[in-house]
Amino acid sequence: MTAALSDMSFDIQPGEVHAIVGENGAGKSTLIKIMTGVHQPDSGEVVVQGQTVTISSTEEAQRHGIAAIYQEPMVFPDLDVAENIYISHKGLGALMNWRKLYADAAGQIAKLGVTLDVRRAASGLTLAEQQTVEIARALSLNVRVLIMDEPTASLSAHEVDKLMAVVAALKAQGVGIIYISHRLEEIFRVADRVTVMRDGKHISTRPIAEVTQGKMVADMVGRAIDKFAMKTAANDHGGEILSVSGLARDGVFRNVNFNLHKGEVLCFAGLIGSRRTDVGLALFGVEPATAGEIKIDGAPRRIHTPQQAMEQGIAYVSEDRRKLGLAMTMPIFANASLPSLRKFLKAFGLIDGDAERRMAEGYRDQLSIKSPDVLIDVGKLSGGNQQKVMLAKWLETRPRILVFDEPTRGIDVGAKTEVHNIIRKLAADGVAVIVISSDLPEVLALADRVLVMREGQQMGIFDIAQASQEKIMALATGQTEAAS
Amino acid sequence: FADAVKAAPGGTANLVLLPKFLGILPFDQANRGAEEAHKELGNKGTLQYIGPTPENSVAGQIEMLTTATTQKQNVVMLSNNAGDQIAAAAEAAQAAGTKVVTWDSPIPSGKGESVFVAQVDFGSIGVVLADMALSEAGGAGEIAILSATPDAANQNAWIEAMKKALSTDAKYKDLKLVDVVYGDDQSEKSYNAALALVDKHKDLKVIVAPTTVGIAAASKAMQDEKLCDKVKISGLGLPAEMVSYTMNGCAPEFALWSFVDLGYLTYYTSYLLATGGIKGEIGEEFEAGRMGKFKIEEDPGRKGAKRVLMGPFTVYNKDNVEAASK
Amino acid sequence: MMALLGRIHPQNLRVIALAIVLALVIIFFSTQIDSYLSPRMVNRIATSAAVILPIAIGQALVVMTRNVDLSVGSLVGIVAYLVGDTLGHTDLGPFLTLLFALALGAGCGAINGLLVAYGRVPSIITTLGTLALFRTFLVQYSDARTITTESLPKWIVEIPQASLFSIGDFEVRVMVVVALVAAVAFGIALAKLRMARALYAVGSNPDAAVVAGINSKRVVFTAFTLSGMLAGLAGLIFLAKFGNITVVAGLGFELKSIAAVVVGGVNIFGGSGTIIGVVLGTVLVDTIDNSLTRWAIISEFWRDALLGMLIMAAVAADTFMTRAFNRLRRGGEA
Amino acid sequence: MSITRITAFLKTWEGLLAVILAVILALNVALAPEFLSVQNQINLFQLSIEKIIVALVMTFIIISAEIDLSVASVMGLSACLFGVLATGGMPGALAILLCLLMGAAAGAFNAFWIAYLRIPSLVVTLAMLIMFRGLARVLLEDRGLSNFPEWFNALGRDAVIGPLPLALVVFLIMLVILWIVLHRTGFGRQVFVIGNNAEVARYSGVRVARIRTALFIMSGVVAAMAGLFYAARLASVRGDAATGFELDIITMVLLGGVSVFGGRGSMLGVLLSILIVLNLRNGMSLLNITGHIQTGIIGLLLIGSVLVPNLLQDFQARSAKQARKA
Ligand SMILES: Nc1ncnc2c1ncn2[C@@H]1O[C@H](COP(=O)(O)OP(=O)(O)OP(=O)(O)O)[C@@H](O)[C@H]1O
Ligand SMILES: Nc1ncnc2c1ncn2[C@@H]1O[C@H](COP(=O)(O)OP(=O)(O)OP(=O)(O)O)[C@@H](O)[C@H]1O
Ligand SMILES: [Mg+2]
Ligand SMILES: [Mg+2]
Repeated sequence: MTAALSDMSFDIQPGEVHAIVGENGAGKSTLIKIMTGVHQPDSGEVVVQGQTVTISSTEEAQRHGIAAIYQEPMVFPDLDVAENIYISHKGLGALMNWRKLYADAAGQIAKLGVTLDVRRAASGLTLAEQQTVEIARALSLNVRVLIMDEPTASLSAHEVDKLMAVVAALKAQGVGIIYISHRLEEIFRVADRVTVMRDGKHISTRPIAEVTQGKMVADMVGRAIDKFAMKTAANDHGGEILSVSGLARDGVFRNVNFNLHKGEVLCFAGLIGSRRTDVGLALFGVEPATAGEIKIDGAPRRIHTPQQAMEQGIAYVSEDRRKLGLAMTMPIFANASLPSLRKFLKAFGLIDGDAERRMAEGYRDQLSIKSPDVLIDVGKLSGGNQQKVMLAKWLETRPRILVFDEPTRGIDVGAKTEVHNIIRKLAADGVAVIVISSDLPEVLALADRVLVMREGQQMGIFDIAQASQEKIMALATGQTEAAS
Repeated sequence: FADAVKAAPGGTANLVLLPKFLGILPFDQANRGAEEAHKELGNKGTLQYIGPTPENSVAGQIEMLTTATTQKQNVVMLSNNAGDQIAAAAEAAQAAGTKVVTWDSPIPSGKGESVFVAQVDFGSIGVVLADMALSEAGGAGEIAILSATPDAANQNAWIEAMKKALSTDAKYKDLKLVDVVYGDDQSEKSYNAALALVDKHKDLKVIVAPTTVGIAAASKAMQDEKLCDKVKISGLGLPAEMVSYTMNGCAPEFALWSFVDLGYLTYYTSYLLATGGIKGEIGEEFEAGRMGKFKIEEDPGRKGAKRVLMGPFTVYNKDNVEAASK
Repeated sequence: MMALLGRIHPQNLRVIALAIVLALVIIFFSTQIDSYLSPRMVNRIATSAAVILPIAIGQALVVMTRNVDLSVGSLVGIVAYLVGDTLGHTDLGPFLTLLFALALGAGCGAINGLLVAYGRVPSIITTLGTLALFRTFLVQYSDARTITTESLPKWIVEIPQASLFSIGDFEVRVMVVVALVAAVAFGIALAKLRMARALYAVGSNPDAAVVAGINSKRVVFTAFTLSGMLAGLAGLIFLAKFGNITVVAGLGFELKSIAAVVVGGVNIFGGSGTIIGVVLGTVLVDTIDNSLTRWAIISEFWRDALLGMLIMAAVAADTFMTRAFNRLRRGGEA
Repeated sequence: MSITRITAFLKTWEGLLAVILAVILALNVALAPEFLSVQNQINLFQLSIEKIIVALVMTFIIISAEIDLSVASVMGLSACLFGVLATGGMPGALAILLCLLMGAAAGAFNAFWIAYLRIPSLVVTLAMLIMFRGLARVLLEDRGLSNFPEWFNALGRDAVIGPLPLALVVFLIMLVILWIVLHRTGFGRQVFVIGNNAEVARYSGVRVARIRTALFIMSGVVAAMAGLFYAARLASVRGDAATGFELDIITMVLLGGVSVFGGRGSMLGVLLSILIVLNLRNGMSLLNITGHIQTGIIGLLLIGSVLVPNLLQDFQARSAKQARKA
């Protein structure tokens, strides 16, 4: 067994934002988990204000003023938002003061510029909303060191702006912040110093002024990578494959209209909670639409279950890999073959294990999933590598229409380029692709056309040639009225 | 009884005493009786007291009888809780040379059973239960039965006998049996069942509980709900458990036999069978130590089955219960 | 209606649904059984529910943490027997006896808690094991002796008849009050104590509880200890109520308490549930049971079949009602 | 197998079970002379045959993160139904068919609430445990039935292949088939995924409700079949047939390393656990260790087999850390 993390040292000053970057599986999250007492280090020490401390539990970390926002949101589905925010607080008295709790929680949420009912049970929250709750929880703790592990992975530009403001405010208060992100432009916005990690080791620590994006990436991957290109004109594409008219689900979204051609990439842009995911779920039959029509190859289709969607050649890559995407305690190969299991069956429903394994190994090499073999449980992979397994699983179904919901959430720059290349290649091969993304550069890099949603409503749909970051944001935030 | 067989001490017989389950007093008393006889006879073989847990009684008894057969034990003394479900195992035991002597509760069909050592005559216990009900009801009124489980073979036989007595003898004509319910030999269920009987039958005068758990629970229920003036309890009970209810009038009369004696007699019967003193045939007579002479006869309740009748039993009331409870 | 529903916490929607189901059951049986709506019937159900209620509350605490306690039946047996045995030699008086029973139960519960929380043995395995082990200990210890009413001090035997006060025919029994006090105490504690929220948190998402700095082990340990303590209370009530205690005392209470808890709307996968729900669940199951035994037109042999059907119907009814309420509520929100 | 692979195996759950089994077998051979006899080996399985047949299916159910508490009641109901039909004059084959259909219907009824209405299986099957047992009671009331057709009783008693009785043959066949189905087929894979995360399965196009339904119907049918084996083996039934078997069955499956939270487990583990429980019980019975001591020892084994490795692991981790510090 190789160590996930070895010989890693770095420090954090009060009022400093120290960014940590590295490829998927570089050991960033592991480092965080050690610092906050979730895992125990085999060797090494943590020094807080000159004192060596042992941190054997999160509780202890909190006592030393260290709190973290983890990469995978950790909320309590049965508790409401306010309780989720204040669950870790100590010394609030033995009795609950519900009124004060709700008021304080509402205050914390407001600071982040989000509207969220603090009395709502967390079970109904979207991933982005859960992330918001996590951030509010950590911020409310009055910590000296705040660790943020990809806090913006599922946020859109608007919420990211708010978060940056909060980070700036904390910095001013003298809080030291460790900031992990794969979105390099954010690093340049907030960080004072940057530490690069690779394969669980410390590579470099430099003041932000001394690094360039190229240098950083080179340190991360050990080679240079092109910045991803902006798309300026739509691809040529084939005939119409999907046409959606008047699609709606009661109380969730309404009147969604678009069509999609072979080889075309259509991006859904919008703020969190704009119900893009729900449109995806309707297309995939998980939460069927209640009105409107879906036509495939010109013929109306009833899509009420995922099986029906899959029969039509539709695949949906979920945004929530933990809850909806992967069986965490099953090996890579079993996850990869799941939707297309039928392909690997021999007589009597027996699984052809060799073929299955070969397929999984193929994807491991093609998508460079960091794992010695495909027998490892996906739960043991780093977040980004899990994302790749999820891609593999749906690519194997050879879909005609592929819906990606936040396909690069938590993926490092190198891998992001790879995923984008895969998407482009799929399109070039004639697959019709829908990408739901909160990452505007990504939208601009991939889309042939962009569909913008706001609060369950389609605000507009237009060609990439007419798109710009400003125009999309204006529609998404409602500063411009619906165009169509 | 002139030619009654006397047991020859010092023989070798491996015996197993298998009660319905372990952990409660009556069966332990039976074991004491068996041990007494074991010592008395100077048996060079062994006496094992084994049994299942209450939750696993049926399957456990079958398993233990089968295991005893494997061990080539000479006799298994069984207080059967499995009804005819144990018959196949008992027949297999007999075929392999392990005799099965039942006591307390027989195998209903008599299959696989060498002989049943009956604590009392099942017919006459029905009469005694009816008599006690008659006197407690003051000659007339509604009575109900609170039994153990619907499957308890001995209870069912007694209830049957009681019903027969009620319908045949004219002196019971004013007694009306209105209900038979089950408390599954659990305090809680019996307690609730007794109260339900009282609520359901407004004119109920007596609850007859032919089970030691049931009678105690029912008495306590009447006492707790201050119903002792209205409804009396009778049936089969242990003096130690019933003394306060008898003294305060909630359960003026109940009956029971000695489990120590039952164990003692069962041991003698089994020892004689194992050592060849008797063959287990109808008409054979034998002497069972301090308890005197007994005879194997046809069981009147079960066609083709044989029994040794112990008898008699004691009816307990204010006069004798205190002494017996010590 | 919708506005009203909107303000009610989802957990309480479940309680309302349950109350409606209970009311329906009562209305139905009142048309079937003479003088059903009487103080006597209330007393009957209350005194019979008083034994199981403390166990059900303890079970609920454990289930909320995503565990289960199958050993409660054996615990009731141990406490009833050992307390009875002790009282046979030395009369401790009511207060000390209560303390003794609670401590004994809590001690046994703590063994479960240690094994589950610190030994990392899944609760179902632990308590399946201790279900057998506690009973084994009792059988070995008791040596087949029975605790008899005779050997007990008078005050304890008379507890079941004791009323705190009575309004006409309607007596408020001490035993019922004790069980209700436990319910109210735990109900308030769960709603008001900050510590209690950790119970829900641990059951709701054990992984998140770890990173949120909750000492999950201590929480689970505490839940089992409290469950043991409440089983101890039930053991004392059991002793007082039945007087004659054999080693089979409390057999089968584990499934009964789980039935009361799940009918009472406690999520079997942890994280949610209320004590008032548990009280209603216990009362509902007991009402159905006690009503069936008094229903003249059904035979003794149909009772269990109907009991199973009615429990299923009750669970289904209140599940659907809760779901419908929740839909209305969300509809109202949008 | 190389040494490293053997040590790797010994570190797994199945490895631990294999060691425990080896120890028990060695003790049995050393201490109980009758242990190795063919008849004892057959009895060992035969006495629990219904439980171990149902345990095979319960493995699937628990791996899919559900539970079926109603199996023992379905067994009982099936046995009673057969009794009523067969003694009522229906041809045996038809009666058997009807019992199996009843099992399928019972499973489908469970599945309806569980798979389609999403009421937790623990709740549903707990209610059904009570209801199906009640229906058995309705059928037989306080009667016991025997006098089944002789060929039927023979099925439960006589050897069909070598010394093996039918039920044991069926068990072995089912073991092989279900082993393959669980670990080698698409169906088995889907069962694991559902147990791991049913939502992931649904989002991957697995027909979750259908598979759950299939599992519960399978459980119902196999439980009904086991009930028939029970009736045949004992040549008799009563309303309490197979009561309480569910906990024994679940114990075997859990000891086999199947996770109560679903998604994890193996047929090898369950088979080893079955062998452990049966041999342990048999060995103790042969040594006359019965009743609560027996269940207590199994309880200890259950806890200890998880606890001891955990403690060792903690100890290792701690001493490794100290070693590094020093
Ligand atoms: N639970 C686990 N068990 C074993 N190995 C693990 C576990 N979690 C992570 N690892 C391994 O530790 C290494 C570091 O993972 P970590 O999650 O820290 O990466 P990361 O830098 O946060 O990556 P990402 O950017 O994808 O989140 C990876 O090789 C991963 O496979
Ligand atoms: N108010 C809500 N109550 C319950 N569930 C919700 C609510 N809002 C969203 N969800 C659920 O969360 C998931 C994602 O929702 P949605 O489509 O609103 O997000 P989105 O537009 O994709 O934005 P993002 O994914 O960035 O948050 C869906 O399954 C949806 O049903
Ligand atoms: Mg990470
Ligand atoms: Mg989304």
